[in-house]
Amino acid sequence: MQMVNETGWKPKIVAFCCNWCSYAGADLAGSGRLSYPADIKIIRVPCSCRVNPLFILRAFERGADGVILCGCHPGDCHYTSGNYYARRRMTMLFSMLDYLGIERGRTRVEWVSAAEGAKFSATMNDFAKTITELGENRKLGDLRCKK
Amino acid sequence: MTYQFPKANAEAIVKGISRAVYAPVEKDGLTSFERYEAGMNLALDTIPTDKSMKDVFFPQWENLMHFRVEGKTIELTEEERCHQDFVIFGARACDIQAVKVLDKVFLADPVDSYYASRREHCTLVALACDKPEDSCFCKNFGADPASPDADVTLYPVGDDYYVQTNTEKGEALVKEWNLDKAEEGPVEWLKGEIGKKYEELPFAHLNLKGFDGEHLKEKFDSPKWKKLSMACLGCGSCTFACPTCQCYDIRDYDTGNGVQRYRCWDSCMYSDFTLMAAGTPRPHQLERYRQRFMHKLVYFPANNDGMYSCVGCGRCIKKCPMHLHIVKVIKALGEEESK
Amino acid sequence: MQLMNEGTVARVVGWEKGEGECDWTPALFESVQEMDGFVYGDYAGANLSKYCVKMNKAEGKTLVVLKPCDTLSFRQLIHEHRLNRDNFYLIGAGCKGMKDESGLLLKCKTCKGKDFEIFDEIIDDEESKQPTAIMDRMEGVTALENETAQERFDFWRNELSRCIRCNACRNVCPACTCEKCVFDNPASSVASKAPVTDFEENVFHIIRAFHVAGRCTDCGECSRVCPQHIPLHLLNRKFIKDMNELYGEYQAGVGEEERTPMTTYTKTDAEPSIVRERGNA
Amino acid sequence: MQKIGVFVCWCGSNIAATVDVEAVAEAVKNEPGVVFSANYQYMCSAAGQKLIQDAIHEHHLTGIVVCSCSPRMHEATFRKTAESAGLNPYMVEIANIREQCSWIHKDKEEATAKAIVLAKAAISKLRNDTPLQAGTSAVTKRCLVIGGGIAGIQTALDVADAGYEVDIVEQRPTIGGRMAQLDKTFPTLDCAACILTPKMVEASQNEKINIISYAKVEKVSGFVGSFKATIRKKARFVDETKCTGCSLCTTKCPSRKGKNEFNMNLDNRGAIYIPFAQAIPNVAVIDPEQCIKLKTGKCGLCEKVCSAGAINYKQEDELIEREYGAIVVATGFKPIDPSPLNEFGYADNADVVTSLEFERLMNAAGPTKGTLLRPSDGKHPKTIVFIQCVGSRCEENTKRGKPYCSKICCMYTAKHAMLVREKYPDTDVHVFYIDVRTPGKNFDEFYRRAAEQYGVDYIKGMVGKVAKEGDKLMVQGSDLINNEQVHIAADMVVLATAIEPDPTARSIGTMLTASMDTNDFFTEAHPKLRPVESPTAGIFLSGVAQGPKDIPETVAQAGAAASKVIGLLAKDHLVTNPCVAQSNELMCNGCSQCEKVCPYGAITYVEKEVRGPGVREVRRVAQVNPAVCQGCGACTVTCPSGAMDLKGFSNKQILAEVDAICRW
Repeated sequence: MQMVNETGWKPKIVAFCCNWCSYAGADLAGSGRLSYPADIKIIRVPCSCRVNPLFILRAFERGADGVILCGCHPGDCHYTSGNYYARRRMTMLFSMLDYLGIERGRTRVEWVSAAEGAKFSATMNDFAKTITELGENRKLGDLRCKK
Repeated sequence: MTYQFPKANAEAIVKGISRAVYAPVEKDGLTSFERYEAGMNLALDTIPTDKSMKDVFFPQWENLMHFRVEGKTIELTEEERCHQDFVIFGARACDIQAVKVLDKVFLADPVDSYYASRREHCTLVALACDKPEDSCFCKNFGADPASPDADVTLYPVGDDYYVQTNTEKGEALVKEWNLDKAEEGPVEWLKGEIGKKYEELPFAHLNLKGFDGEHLKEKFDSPKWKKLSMACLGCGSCTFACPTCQCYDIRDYDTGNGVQRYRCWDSCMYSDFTLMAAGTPRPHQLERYRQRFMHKLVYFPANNDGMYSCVGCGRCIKKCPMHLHIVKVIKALGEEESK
Repeated sequence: MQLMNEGTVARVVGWEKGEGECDWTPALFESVQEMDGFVYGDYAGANLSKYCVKMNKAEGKTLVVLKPCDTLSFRQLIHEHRLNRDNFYLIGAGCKGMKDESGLLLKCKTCKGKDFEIFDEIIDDEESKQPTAIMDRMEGVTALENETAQERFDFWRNELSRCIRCNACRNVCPACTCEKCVFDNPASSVASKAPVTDFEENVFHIIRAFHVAGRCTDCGECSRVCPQHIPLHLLNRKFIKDMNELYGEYQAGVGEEERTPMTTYTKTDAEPSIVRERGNA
Repeated sequence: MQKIGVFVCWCGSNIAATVDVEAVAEAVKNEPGVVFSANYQYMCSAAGQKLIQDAIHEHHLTGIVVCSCSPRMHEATFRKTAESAGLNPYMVEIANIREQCSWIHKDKEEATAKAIVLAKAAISKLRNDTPLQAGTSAVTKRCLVIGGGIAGIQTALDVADAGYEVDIVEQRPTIGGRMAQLDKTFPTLDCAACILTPKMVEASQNEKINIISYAKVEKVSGFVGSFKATIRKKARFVDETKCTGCSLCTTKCPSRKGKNEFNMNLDNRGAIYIPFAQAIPNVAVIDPEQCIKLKTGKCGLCEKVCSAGAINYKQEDELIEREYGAIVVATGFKPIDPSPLNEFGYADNADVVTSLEFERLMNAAGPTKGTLLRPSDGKHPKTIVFIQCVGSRCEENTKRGKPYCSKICCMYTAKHAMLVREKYPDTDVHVFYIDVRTPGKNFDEFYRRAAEQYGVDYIKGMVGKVAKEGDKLMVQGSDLINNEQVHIAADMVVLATAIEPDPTARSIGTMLTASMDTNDFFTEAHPKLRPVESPTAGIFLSGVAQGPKDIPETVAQAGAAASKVIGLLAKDHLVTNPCVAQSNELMCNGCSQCEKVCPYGAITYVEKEVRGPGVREVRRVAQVNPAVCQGCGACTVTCPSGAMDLKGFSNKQILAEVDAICRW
């Protein structure tokens, strides 16, 4: 399944997933054959706290239309507290992007456990839908990267 | 030839020029030379503009070439040079003098073709400076604010601009404007007035004695640099405002599909300027600060028949957030000379 | 001066006059004779804390003159182990609000108060204890928050498009004391020297604000020194406002070294989705 | 430039049915660095692995990308494959084209396109990989057990039995814990002391076990295999080596105001006391809060009567520093204080008691010598009401109690009811319950015996109010089965109070950087597959510290924890995860931010001479202990200069993946 809007444009979405919960949740979604758009590509990180705001901005720079960060549920972090730091960092980053007038829907954080394959799939479908509705990222890309 | 048109017609004249025009415009309280488009706020009375005319010939960044990468193949495309005539309208004496400095660097062998193509296609319309700022001191460095050297020179007298053409290029441009011929008298009067005004400026007579190759070591070793440089932030404000600073860095930007090679202004005030594998040759701000002023006042004239690479535009006086500038340096080290 | 005579301090960092009336410059005084040029008054706007990082390595004690807001920066730098308290003799100088050629400085219009967070000696008078703030510190941020996203976008594009990447904001910032800034480090993959595109203008300022979040004392120097008049303080204050609202009131550079809002958490912190749920979209 | 080999797996038809594996192998051929690509039916099979190994040899590959199932499945396999072919095992990247591609997409073209992008991302990452070496660290062959209840004792005995030294640190003057306070145990009704005290003696006599009682762990540093603990042994004012435990001093002590903690404060004890007759160590202890000599300087009676000369009023706390390879948390539990739950009238009525108090009232060594007498007037109670789930299974956020089931209450209440009916058949016994939970061997049989054979009146419903009326306690509750309100005039009410972690658990958890849940129970490394290990390496969990459980479960878990400890201590060296943080000293500015976010205390700061191009000076810089770092990366984002990076997931590697995925 691929999200396509009327003009044939397809979104590009990066999902950062922590190794212990969300990446495993994505695997579980796979085992359960729970589909989500192919426009979403996953990057494995050890923990949500590994995700530097620079990675997210880089994705947008290179033409991503949405970035989602998934980690263990608060309290369940494999490293005890990583996702708590990630939560604050992302809240601040998203708030700043909003302040700069970037569409709010382009960034998201979701907590997905290793047992929540269905949630992973549903989350990705919903996020892809949001991004498709928002359309192309015009406010935060670097035009030099456009072919 | 001398012509005349009312100041009120200036905008119409700029709009009427069939070529691209770069002119000083004001936006959000800052003035700079921009490609003029209808609706822009012309700032022909500003001396000097916040950003200099240098930007037109030597922009803060420009693409040099593009490498397209497809698998293991690389395809190179060079950036086009400037190939269309354009006009700069409203250049000041200091900025014109600055271009002469830049020419020494960029037009010397090997010629910088990106710069040279712009110089070649430019017709320069200058404005005489009838209302200098206290920070102006261009006359110390060979610029003539009363009669700037350009294809066309405008002299503001009363409600009119008197126009003198100095070259064929200039004559050709002015012909398009269909102006009335005028007397030369008011122009001569204005030149005299400007001459008097500049005599009264606070920095009209700076002592430049000793700023030459012969006193190089003495200036270099002066203990005063420590105090002079102490407050320097190491930012690039002075460099980027300066109409003669010509250092640039060449960088590659990975676009994901290839590489965009571009050059951008660099600043000798930066800690990573001319950084090499073995470190930087100027590890402290003192040395970087000294470098900038030694270059303008000593090294450059020593290598260019006495031509200073300061033109006295006074932008560094206005722009330095810590109020450090070249006049302070000249005064501090000049004093030493007079002892 | 007496302290320098006695040998208690080896140098003084203060201000001296410039060529005009308003262009005072931070200055170094290394002898009693030089101290004739020392001035303090209406145009001593610069925050001298950042210079202390350099002075920290110098032999002997340095006497530094700090205004109330500057003492926050100094304290924060101690927290970050960039300064050794013992290397400095601090004069807390009373401040009636600093000026430049166009009047009261923006940072003084939103003055945070007249208390000295750290000092060895205070020199002030009654007048300098009077409040100088004439507007709410978060006024500008709130106004922007109340605009629509498109208006905010247009506002910031207009402001940030003026950036010439001179790095004055970074170099003056007492929270920016990295040995090597990521934007100067070719190995960081994000280094750049010129704001070639909108993106580069954005990323530099977003990341700079993010890196100083929780450590920025809101000294206002970034906006003061910007030659392009970009209201950079509005970025830092946005983070300050958010952190205050979401994680509890916090002022960097106060009290003992502790975790900043960005190096701590509570289990019940707001979710990032709060950004989607509040204010103007 | 690296020489990269790409291996695309079909996984039978799992991948190949949806992804054109040949097209993927073909598409990546021209990627910079790729010198070889192939596809095969099952890369993880012996033949598939051989294909990889042969290619490594033949093409002198410096790194490989395997496009296959999730790295969680076979990353370790392919690392071993690479290693056996002489490649660094960390020069292997997996592109997950099964779980995250072929299994979730149906359109072959679309899935193939995505697989190519995922492969390119893995190749991009690999181009930035560097060989990593796993380090080793030595193991100190000694175990610290925090808590000397049945959990701690059992773990200690099992570890000692394998030949390793064990120190038990117990905060109370004696080991034995909660079990020592119990009367009988369910479902066998054998006496708790009879089965516990032999174990206590065994522990005290075991040469490998060192009991440090009346002590607390004050500080722990280090990491798995080499922890260093500071233990504060509180002053007993009695020389442990001299005291014979004759208890003469305890009978002579004129101070009688000290509450007897062992009897749940139901009676008093002397200022010098031995908690109970079978205490281990069987040594008296002086309560400095009660001792007249220590408070006023007068008295000294105990010193006079002690023929062993063991009394030492000048004794001071002793600090013991020791190194351990493993630490077991067996900190146990306490019943909650039901006073805030007003409806049960616990705070106002002496005859409303908790179950643990009831245990002491039934116990032959208790304050009533085993005769059931009610605390207010010493009369035999004729009607007793037991109330279950007091403070357990409460709705969260109501602050009325714990959200969890305390697990043991159903069974011990049945036990109490049965014991009362057996000893005092003329007593009426009522039990209010929400549910009776009896999932254990012989548990349900036990409960049914209580209800059916012993005539215990089980009422399904909750008690709304307990109020004193004359010398009776009026219990008002609802009977949900008969749908009516019941009023019982009781002589005594017993509350099956919830249990909660010992109050010291939280600080111990923080000290050990071992994570805890919101109820202060220690969390497991994995709730199902690693239930006796903490996520913090080298920290193991034993008993109720991890969650409510009964005695046999506690003993089973204690043994399991011991086996994990033994498995660790049996090693001379530990291999450490090489994907750890690393600080670039040339860029570090010593700001300490990374240290603040490290959950493991792996980062320390040192003043050090750093050398680099044009740099040679002493700076304060961060250093990561690779044996302690677990590789989460929290520090890398906190570091503004990017001096801190994570091996295996470096900024460059992740950015390369981002770039490969987001090609505009």
